[in-house]
Amino acid sequence: MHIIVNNQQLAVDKDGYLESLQQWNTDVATEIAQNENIQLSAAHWEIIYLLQDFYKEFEISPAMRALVKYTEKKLGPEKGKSIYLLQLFPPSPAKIASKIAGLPRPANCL
Amino acid sequence: MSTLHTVNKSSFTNRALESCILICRSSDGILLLEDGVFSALKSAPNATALEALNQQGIHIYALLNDVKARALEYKIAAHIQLISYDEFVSLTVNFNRVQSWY
Amino acid sequence: MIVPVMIFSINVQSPPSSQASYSAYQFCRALLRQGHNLHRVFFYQDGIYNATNLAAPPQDELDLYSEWQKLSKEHSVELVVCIAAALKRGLLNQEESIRYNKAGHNLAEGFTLGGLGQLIEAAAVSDRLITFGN
Amino acid sequence: MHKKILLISRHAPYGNSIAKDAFDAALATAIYDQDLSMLFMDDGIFQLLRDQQAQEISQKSFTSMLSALPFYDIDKLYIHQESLEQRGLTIENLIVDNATIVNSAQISNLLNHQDHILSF
Repeated sequence: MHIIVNNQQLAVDKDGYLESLQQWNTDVATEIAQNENIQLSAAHWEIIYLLQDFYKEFEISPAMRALVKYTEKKLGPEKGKSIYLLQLFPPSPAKIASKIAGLPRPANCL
Repeated sequence: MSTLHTVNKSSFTNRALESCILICRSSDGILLLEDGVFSALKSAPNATALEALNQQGIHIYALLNDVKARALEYKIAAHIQLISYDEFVSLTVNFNRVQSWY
Repeated sequence: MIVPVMIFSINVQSPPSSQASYSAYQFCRALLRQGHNLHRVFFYQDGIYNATNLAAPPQDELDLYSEWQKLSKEHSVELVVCIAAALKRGLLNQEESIRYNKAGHNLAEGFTLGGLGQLIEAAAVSDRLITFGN
Repeated sequence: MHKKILLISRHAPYGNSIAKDAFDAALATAIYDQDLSMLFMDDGIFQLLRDQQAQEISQKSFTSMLSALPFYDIDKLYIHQESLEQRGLTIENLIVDNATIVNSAQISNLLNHQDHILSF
């Protein structure tokens, strides 16, 4: 399977995760988001970059609880709530946002 | 509330039993199995420590099948009780939890 | 002495080449003989290799792979293999084989792939959780 | 049901996957809302050293991964004093400044308060 971004074919797996994470860029993120029926706004990008920071810091893709806590720490209690993240990335924020952010598919079968 | 400790490595080459002995307290028990049964030899590195624990009331067990398989039945320390798989299960019922040292 | 009936779960973290897997199997047999319940056997780390259907042990050696399957059949014991540990090591069922576009699948009948949550659930509902490691 | 679970991590990082599998199991235990404590002892202490550069051997660094524990609400962390001393280390060498240093007798007591032990 693949997605097409700027006339380039990029391989994705059956669940839409990029096969080669080095290919990630903002256009790729927009395309993956569209496949999830999400139009990326500034609020989305804030979380996407936050996820990338999380990955840089801890070398793992966060589970929901960790994402909420990390968001709370970095962006404050208003945004550090499941409901806020759910509205942006339904129905499963940690998974969907990780996919859009070009993080590895969560491996720990959680 | 006591813990059954199982150790499956030989104390001639591995320190799992040594750590186990440090943690073990009064009502606990230690079961040696697999290569852990080599630690039941009278000349094993932790033999004295095991015997001292036994004198404090900590039961030391060794799995008979593993002991026989390794030709140790008549070479192990006298205070060590030989048990079957069935008795192993009974021990895990009688103790409150199990810590596996490997 | 009255022996209470307990719910056990077993966490097998050792490959079949380690005697710890055999101990785990004998322990399961013994607890079932005594009338206890075996809620689940969870295979983690190299323990997942117990679940391959591609192993062909010599005829005069114990076929632990088949023994696990027999145990599961005779006592309807759940044999759950950690999916993340399995995928990493090349143990797949048909579904995962298709998902990752692999040449085949090799999860033996009687075993299922499941998340680590199944180990935690087993801990939550069991009176005893016993680890066999290598 | 809510159980008290102690995860004991005794193996060094990188040489094999036991330490990483223990870490994954810890995250899972926390996510499934069990009452988790974590004890590092023996060579498991080495997982906690600062400044590990595991990219040198194409692995993920435990320095980084274990720093995520607070975000999974895993905050009952224990370190075995004798293991630390045997290795010539002090808490300053380690990433977890909120961990409790416990001696062998205290560990025995810790064990006695658990429903289950996850042994790694």
